[in-house]
Amino acid sequence: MTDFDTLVQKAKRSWDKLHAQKTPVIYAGAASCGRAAGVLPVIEAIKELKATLPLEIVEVGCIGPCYLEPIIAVQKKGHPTIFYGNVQAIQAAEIVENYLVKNDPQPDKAIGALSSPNGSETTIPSIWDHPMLKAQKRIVLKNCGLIDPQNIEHYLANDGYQALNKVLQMKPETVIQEITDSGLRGRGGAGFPTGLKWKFTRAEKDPEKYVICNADEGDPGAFMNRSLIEGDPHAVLEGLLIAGYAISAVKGYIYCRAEYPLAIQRFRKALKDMRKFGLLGENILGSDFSFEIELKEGAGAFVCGEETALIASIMGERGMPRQKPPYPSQHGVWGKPTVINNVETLGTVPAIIRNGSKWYARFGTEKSKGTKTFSLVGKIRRSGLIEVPLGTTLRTVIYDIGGGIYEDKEFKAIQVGGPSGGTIPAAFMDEPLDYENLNKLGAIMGSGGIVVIDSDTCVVDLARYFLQFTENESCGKCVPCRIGTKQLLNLLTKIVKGEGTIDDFELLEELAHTISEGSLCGLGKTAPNPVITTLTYFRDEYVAHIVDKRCPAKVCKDLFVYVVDAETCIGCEICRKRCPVGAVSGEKKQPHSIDITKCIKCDVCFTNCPAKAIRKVDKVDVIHVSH
Amino acid sequence: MTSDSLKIIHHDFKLSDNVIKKIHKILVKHENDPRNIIQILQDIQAEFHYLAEPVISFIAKELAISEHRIYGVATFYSQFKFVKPGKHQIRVCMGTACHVRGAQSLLDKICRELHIQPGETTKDGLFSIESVYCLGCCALAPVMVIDDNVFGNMSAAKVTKILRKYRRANAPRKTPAKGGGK
Amino acid sequence: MYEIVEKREEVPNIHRLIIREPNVAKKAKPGQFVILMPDEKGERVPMSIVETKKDTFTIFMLELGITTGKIANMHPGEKLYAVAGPLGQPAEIEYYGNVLLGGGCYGIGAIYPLAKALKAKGNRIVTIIEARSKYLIYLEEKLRIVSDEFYIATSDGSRGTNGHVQTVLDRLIKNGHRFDHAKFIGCTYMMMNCSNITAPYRIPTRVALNTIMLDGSGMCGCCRVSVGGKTKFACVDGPEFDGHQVDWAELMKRKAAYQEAEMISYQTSPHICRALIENYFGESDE
Amino acid sequence: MLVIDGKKVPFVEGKTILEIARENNIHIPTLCAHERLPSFGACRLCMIKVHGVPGFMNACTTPAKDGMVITTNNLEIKKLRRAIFELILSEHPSSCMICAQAEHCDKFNSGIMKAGVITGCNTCPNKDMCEVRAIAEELNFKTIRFPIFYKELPIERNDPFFDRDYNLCIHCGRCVRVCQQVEGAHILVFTKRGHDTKIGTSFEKPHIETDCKFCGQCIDVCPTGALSARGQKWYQEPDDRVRTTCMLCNKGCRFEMDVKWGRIVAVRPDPDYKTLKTGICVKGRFCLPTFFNAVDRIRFPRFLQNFKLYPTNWDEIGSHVAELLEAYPPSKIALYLTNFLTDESDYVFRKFAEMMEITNIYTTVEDLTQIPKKGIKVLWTTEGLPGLKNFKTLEHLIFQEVFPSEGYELADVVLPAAAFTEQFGTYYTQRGPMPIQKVVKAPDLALEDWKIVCKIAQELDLSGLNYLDVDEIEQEMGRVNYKQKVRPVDEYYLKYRGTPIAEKVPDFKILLEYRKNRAKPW
Repeated sequence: MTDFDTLVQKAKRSWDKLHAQKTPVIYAGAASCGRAAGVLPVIEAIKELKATLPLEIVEVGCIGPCYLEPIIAVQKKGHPTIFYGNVQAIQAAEIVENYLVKNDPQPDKAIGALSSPNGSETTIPSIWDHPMLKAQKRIVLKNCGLIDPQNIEHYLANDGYQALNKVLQMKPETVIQEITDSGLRGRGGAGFPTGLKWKFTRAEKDPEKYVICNADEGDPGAFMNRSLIEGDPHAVLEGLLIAGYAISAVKGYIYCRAEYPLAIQRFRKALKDMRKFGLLGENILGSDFSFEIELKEGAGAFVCGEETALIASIMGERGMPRQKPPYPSQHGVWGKPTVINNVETLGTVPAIIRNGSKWYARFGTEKSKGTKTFSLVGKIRRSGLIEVPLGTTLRTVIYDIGGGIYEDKEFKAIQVGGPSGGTIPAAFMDEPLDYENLNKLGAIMGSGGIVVIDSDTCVVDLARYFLQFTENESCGKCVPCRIGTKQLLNLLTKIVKGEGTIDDFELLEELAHTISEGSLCGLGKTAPNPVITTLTYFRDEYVAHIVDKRCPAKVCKDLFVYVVDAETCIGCEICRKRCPVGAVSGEKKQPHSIDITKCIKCDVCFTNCPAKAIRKVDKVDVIHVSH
Repeated sequence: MTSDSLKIIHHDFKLSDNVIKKIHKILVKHENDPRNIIQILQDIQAEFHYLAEPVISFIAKELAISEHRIYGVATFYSQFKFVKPGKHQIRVCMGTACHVRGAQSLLDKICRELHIQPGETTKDGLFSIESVYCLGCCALAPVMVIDDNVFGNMSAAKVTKILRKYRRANAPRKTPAKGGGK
Repeated sequence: MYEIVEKREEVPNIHRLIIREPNVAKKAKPGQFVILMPDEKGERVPMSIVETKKDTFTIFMLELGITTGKIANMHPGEKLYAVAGPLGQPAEIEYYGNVLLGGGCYGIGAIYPLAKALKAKGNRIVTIIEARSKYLIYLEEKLRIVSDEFYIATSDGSRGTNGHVQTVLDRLIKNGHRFDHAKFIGCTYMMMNCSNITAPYRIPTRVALNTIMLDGSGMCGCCRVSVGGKTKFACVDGPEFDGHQVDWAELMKRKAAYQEAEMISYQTSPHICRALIENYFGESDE
Repeated sequence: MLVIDGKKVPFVEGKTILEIARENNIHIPTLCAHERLPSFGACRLCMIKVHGVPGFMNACTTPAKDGMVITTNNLEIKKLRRAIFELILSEHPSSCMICAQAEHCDKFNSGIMKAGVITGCNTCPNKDMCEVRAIAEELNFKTIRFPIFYKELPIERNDPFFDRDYNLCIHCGRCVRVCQQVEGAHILVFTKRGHDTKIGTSFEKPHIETDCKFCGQCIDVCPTGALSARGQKWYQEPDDRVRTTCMLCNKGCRFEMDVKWGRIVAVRPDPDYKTLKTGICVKGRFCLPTFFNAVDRIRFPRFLQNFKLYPTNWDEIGSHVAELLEAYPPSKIALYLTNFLTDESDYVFRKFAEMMEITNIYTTVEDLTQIPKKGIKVLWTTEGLPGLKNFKTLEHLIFQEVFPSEGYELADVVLPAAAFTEQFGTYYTQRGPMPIQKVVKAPDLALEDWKIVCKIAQELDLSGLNYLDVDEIEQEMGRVNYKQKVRPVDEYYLKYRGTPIAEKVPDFKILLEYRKNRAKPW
C-alpha cells in the first residue's frame, strides 16, 4: 500500500461518509456566476435554518446551466438528492424545510434528482436527463458542481491523481505518445496537436524546461476556463503535473486573469493542499519527479493570451508579442524551451491517461478528437456552460441543449471564437462544430465562446463592437494592427452612422486583408475575422447601412428614430416622466409624441412603455435628408 | 499645447515612513526581484489604490532598475490606475453577451447620473467608473460590479436605486432629530 | 503696455495672441500690420492684424524661427518688449462686385478683416482657404459668416479639395465664375501661383507680401520688392501690391538672404525656451 | 544556399533573411530595422514570401534557413507593402509627400521653414535624410484613402539640447532599443498601449530629471524628425562630413562632424567606429559646435600699448615676443603647457624651451606656486590661469589661447590659437595616439600652437624649428622616440583650456546647474 493508496482510501472514506451521513447536506453552486445570481444570501438564509434543523452546507462549483442559478442540491439520508434552480433567498429556507421535514420534494421547483445508494425512488427525473445536460458528454467537467473545489479529498475520492500516479510509473515518451494517439488538440483556440507540442519541446537539448497553464481567457463572452478552475481546480493542476513530467520540466507557471479573483483563490487553496499531500515540490508521491508551480496574475491585457505576450508578461515586461520562429518550444520563458497549454487542454489530460487514448479518440470527428466545452450565451433560452463531443451540430447545441432562442425571436447567427472568431449564419445550423469546419466557414474555434444572436442584433454593429475591442486591446507594436484596426473601426463607425459610401466596401475588404496578412501576432491576424465573415454572410445588411442608410435590426442609433404610434398609445405618461432629456410631450390620456431633435435614443421609453406603443422607424422614412 | 500640461506628477502623495515600511514589506514578499514587477505593482495598487509617481521612483531605486521601465510596464496593463479612484469603483461589463443586451446604454445612463466619463472619478471622490471586458457571468448580462458585489440583469431604472443606496451609506451622519434626507 | 491678454495654440504651430495696445486697436485698418519684439535682443517680426477690439488687437502668429519661437513660449500676462504699428497702407476696400479672397496657413487669419470690410461694402465674397491638412484649418465659422461661397483645399486631401487655393480657383474660373477683384495672402509660392492664374483673365489681383522687415518705416530698405520694374518698400508702400507686377523670383531670393545667420543663431545662442528656465529655476517674471 | 529573387546567395548560419539580403545588396525597404540594433519587427514593411510557407514573413526577424527560396517583390507583396505604408502615412504629417506641388514648392522655396511644431516635410529638420520620405518616393506614393489622424501631442521643448515632437513618431522603437544598450540608461520606453502607445519617460518627465546621459544616440537612430538636436538642425545637406578625434578629454572618442558655411554644424559618433558602447558624451555631441562657433573667439594677435591691446599681424607680434624673451635670462622665463595641446605642439614647445634653456615648464596650476620662488618675470601660458594677479614678480604675460579666459586682462601679448577641430595632428588618448583631422579653417589669423612657436623661433633665428607641416614633426618625434603620455583629463572635466564650456553653451550651464548635487552630471 503506497502512501498514495492510503491517501485515496482516506479520501474515499470521508467522501462516502459525507454521502451516507445522517445529517442532511446542502450543496450550493457558489462559483462566480452563482454569486452574481445571488447564491450568498441563499446560503445565509439556509444557515439560519441550522438553529432549528441539523444540516451541513457545502459550496460546490457550477454544474453548467447558468440560467438556473442560484442552484442548490438537498441531500437527505435514504432519499435521492434533489436539485432546485432559481432559488431566491426568501424561499430557500422553505424549500429545504419542505423536503427535509415534510418530505415534500416540490417537483415543480425541482430541476432534477440524483439517486443515492439504496435510497428510495422518486418521480423527479434524473438531473442528467435535464434537457440542457442530456446531450452533453462531461469528461473535463465531470466533477464540476458535484465536488467541493476547495477540498482535495473530494477530488482524490473521484479518481483524483490516479492519472498522475500511473504516469509516474511510465516513461515520459510513452506519456507523450498516449496524448498524441488520443488526438487531443489545443483547446485555447489554435488547435495545435498537444502531443506534437510536447514532443518538440521535449526534444530540445536544454534541460531547464517550463510548462505554462494559459488561464488568461480574455475573450469577451467566454467563461469555460473560469468555471472549470472554480469547479475542479485539481483537474487542471494534475494535467499541469503530467505535462511537466512528460517533458521533464523543472517548473510550471499558471498565468491567470486578474479579472477572475475567485479562480485565483481556488488555485491558491489547491496548491496549498497539494503541497500538504506531497503532490508538489520534491519527490512527488515518492518518485524522483520534483516539480514546482508558481501562480502569476495577469493585469488586464487581452493580448497576453497570445503565447509570446504571455511569456513577456510572466517575465515582468510589457505584454508585447515577439515574432515566431523561434517558437516557445525552443525559446520560451527565460529563453528556455516552454510548453504553453490552455486550462481545458490540461484539464482533459488526466481523463485521457486514466481511460487510455483509444477511449478518448472514440469521441469527436476524424480530425477533431474528443469533447470541447462551450459557453452558450446571448439570446438563448438556456444559457450556460456545456461540454459536447466535437462534431456535434449547431442545431443540437442551440435547440436541444440551448432550448432555442430567447423569447422565440428569429435565430439569426452565432458568433463563435470571440473577437478573433466569426459570425456564422443560422443557415449553417447543421454544420458540425469542429476545428476544420469552423475555419472553412471563416471563423475559428477559439476558446469556444458561442454568442447567439437574433434578428434584434445588427451584425454591422457587432463587427464594430469586436473591432472596438481588438483596437482597444492591441498591444500597439506593429503598424497593421495599431493603425489598421483604428482605421477599420473608423470605417465601420462611418457606416454605422450612415456616412458610408460605395467604395468603402472595397476599402473594408482590402484593409481587412492588409491587417490579417501584415500583423505580427494572432490578435492582429484574426482581428478582421468578424468583419470578413459578416461581409461574406450578411452583405445585404452592409448594403442596407451604406446605400439605403437603414439598420434592419434597429440598433444603429443614427439610422432610426423613436416614434409614438398614436393608436396604441394610452397616454400613461411613463415615457414623458422617464425621458432624461424631456423629448416627450403630450397630455394625460392623450397620445404622446417624441421630439426627434432632442431625443438621445437612450431606449428608456421603448423598454418601459406598457402598451408597446413606441416604434423604431428608419430615419430615411421620416426625414428626407438632402444629400 | 505647451508641454507643462503633460505633467501628472503627484506632489500631493507623501512618502511618509509607514508608506515606506509598507512598500518594503511588499518588496520583501517578492524577494526584491525585478522580474516580479507586475505582482509588486498589483500589491502596491491594492495598498494605495493607485500608482503615484513618488512610489514608482522609490521602487525603482530599491530594485535598481529604471523607473521608466516600470512606468512602461505599468501603463501597458489596464488594471493599474494613476489617478486616485473613487471610494466605490463601478465597473460595467462590455463583454459580447452584455453588449448584445444593451450594456452601452447602461454605461451611458451611469455616466449621465454621475456626470463623469469612463475612467474618471466623481468630484466628491465617491464613485469612479470604468468599462471592462467580460467578468465571466454572461448569463446575467448586462452586468455591473461595484467594488466586489456583482449586480446581474441590470437595467437603467435599477441604476438610480443602487447608486442612491451607496450615497446614503456614505452620507455624513445627520443628527436623527432633524429627520432623514429627502 | 503690450501685455499678452490671451494666447492659445489655435492649430499646431499657429498661435492666436490678443495683445493690449490701445492706439493700434483704435487706428488699425484692414490690411495693416504690426511689428513685434519679444525682448530687446529679439528680431522685429511683422504680423498682420486680424481683429481689433476696444484696446486690444488679435494676431495669428505662425511659429517659424527663433523670435516667433520666443513669443510662442510666452504666457498670457507677460509683456512684449515692443509693438510698432499699425504699419503699412490699408488694403484697398471698395465695392467691386464679385471679390475672391485666397488665404493660406497664417493668411487664413489675415484675409478675415479684408473679408469683413469688403462684405460691409456690399461685395459678394468668395473665400478659398488652404492648409496642409484638416487639423490646420481655423477661423472657419467666422469666415463662413462673412463669405457667400466658402471653399477649403488641403494638400493631403483630408478635407475639401485635394490641392491648393489655385486648384480651386482654376476650377471656379473654368466653371464660369467671374471675379472683379482678387486678394491673396499666404506663402509666397501660393500668391505667385494664384496671380499667374488671374493674370490671363485680367482680374485685378492684390497680394500682401511677407518680406523680411527691420524698422517697418521705410528707412532700412530690406523689405524692398520690385513691382512693375520699380523698387517699392513693402513696409511703407505695401504690404499690398498688384500681384501681376511683383517680381516673385527676386522676392524669394531676398527672403532666403539670412538662411545661414538664422541657422547659426540656433547654434551659437540656441534659444533657451522659457519652459526650460521656468521648470528648473522658476525665474520667469510672472 | 538560398535563392532570393532568383539570385543564388550563400547561406550564413545565425543571420536573418534581411541581413543576408543586405550583404548581397538586395534591397528590401525597412523602417524599424537598424544595423546596430536588435531586430524588432514592428513596421512590417520588410514582408517577403518564402515558398512553401503560407502567408508572408518579415525579413528582419526571420532567421534564414538553408535552401529557402524567397521572393521580395512580387505584385502581392508590393500591394501589401503599399497598404501598410499608407497606414503609416495616415498618422504622420505627410501632406508634403503626397502633395502635387511638392517639386515646384521645393524648387521655389529657398530653404526649410524652421517651424516650432512640424506639420509637413517642408517645415521638418529631417527632410533631406528622412527614411519615411525615401520609401514614399520609392513606392511613388500619391494618395491616402484613410482619414488623417494627428496625435495632437504637445511638443516637448522643456529640456536642454533637444526638442521632441512625438506627433512625427512612427513607433519604430529604435530610440527605445538604443537607449537600452547605453548601460544604466533605459530612459526612453514604450508607454501606454494600442493606439495610444507613446514613447516617453516615466510620467512624461523631462529628460533632465531622469538619468539621461544626453548622449544623443536616440537622435542619431530616429528615422523621422521626431527627435532633433535644437542647435544642430535646419542646415539641410552639409557641405562636408569630416571625421576626427575629440580632445575634450583623454577617452579618444571618434566624431563625424557636419560642416556647412565653413562652420561645424553637427556632431555624431563615427559610424564606422562601432566599438563605442555609450556613444559620445554630451560635451562632444551637443556643446562643441556652439562652443567653437562662439563669437568671442580670440582672432588676432594683440600687444599691449598704453593700456590697450592693439591687433596686429604675425610678423610684428613675432618680433615683439622675441624681444621680450631676449630681454630676460631663461631662468626668469616660464612656460605653461595646457593638457589640450596636440602631441606635435607639445613636442615643439618642449624643443623650443630646450633650445632657449628654459627649464620652468609648468603643466598644473600647483606648479604656478614656483613663480614667486624663482622670481619668474615672463610667463608664456597656453591656458587661462586663475590668480595670476597675486604673483607680484611677474612683469610680462604672453597669453596664447582660444578664448579670452582667466588672466586675459593681464596679458601683454595675446596670441590666437586654433582649436583642435581647426588643425591636423595626433593626440595620445586611452586608446593610444589618435589622428586629429582639420574640420574647418581657424577663425581669421588664429594659428596652430606649434606654428606660433615656430614663428617666434624664426624671429629668434633658432634653427630646426621651421616645420612645414605636422607630418614632419611626427617623423622627427618618431626618430627621437618621443614618449607621450595620457593627459590627466577625464570625461567630467568641464573646461577646454581655460574656458569653462558652460560659459559659452547656455544649455550646458542649465544641465550642470540642475544636476549639481549628482556625482556625475551625465
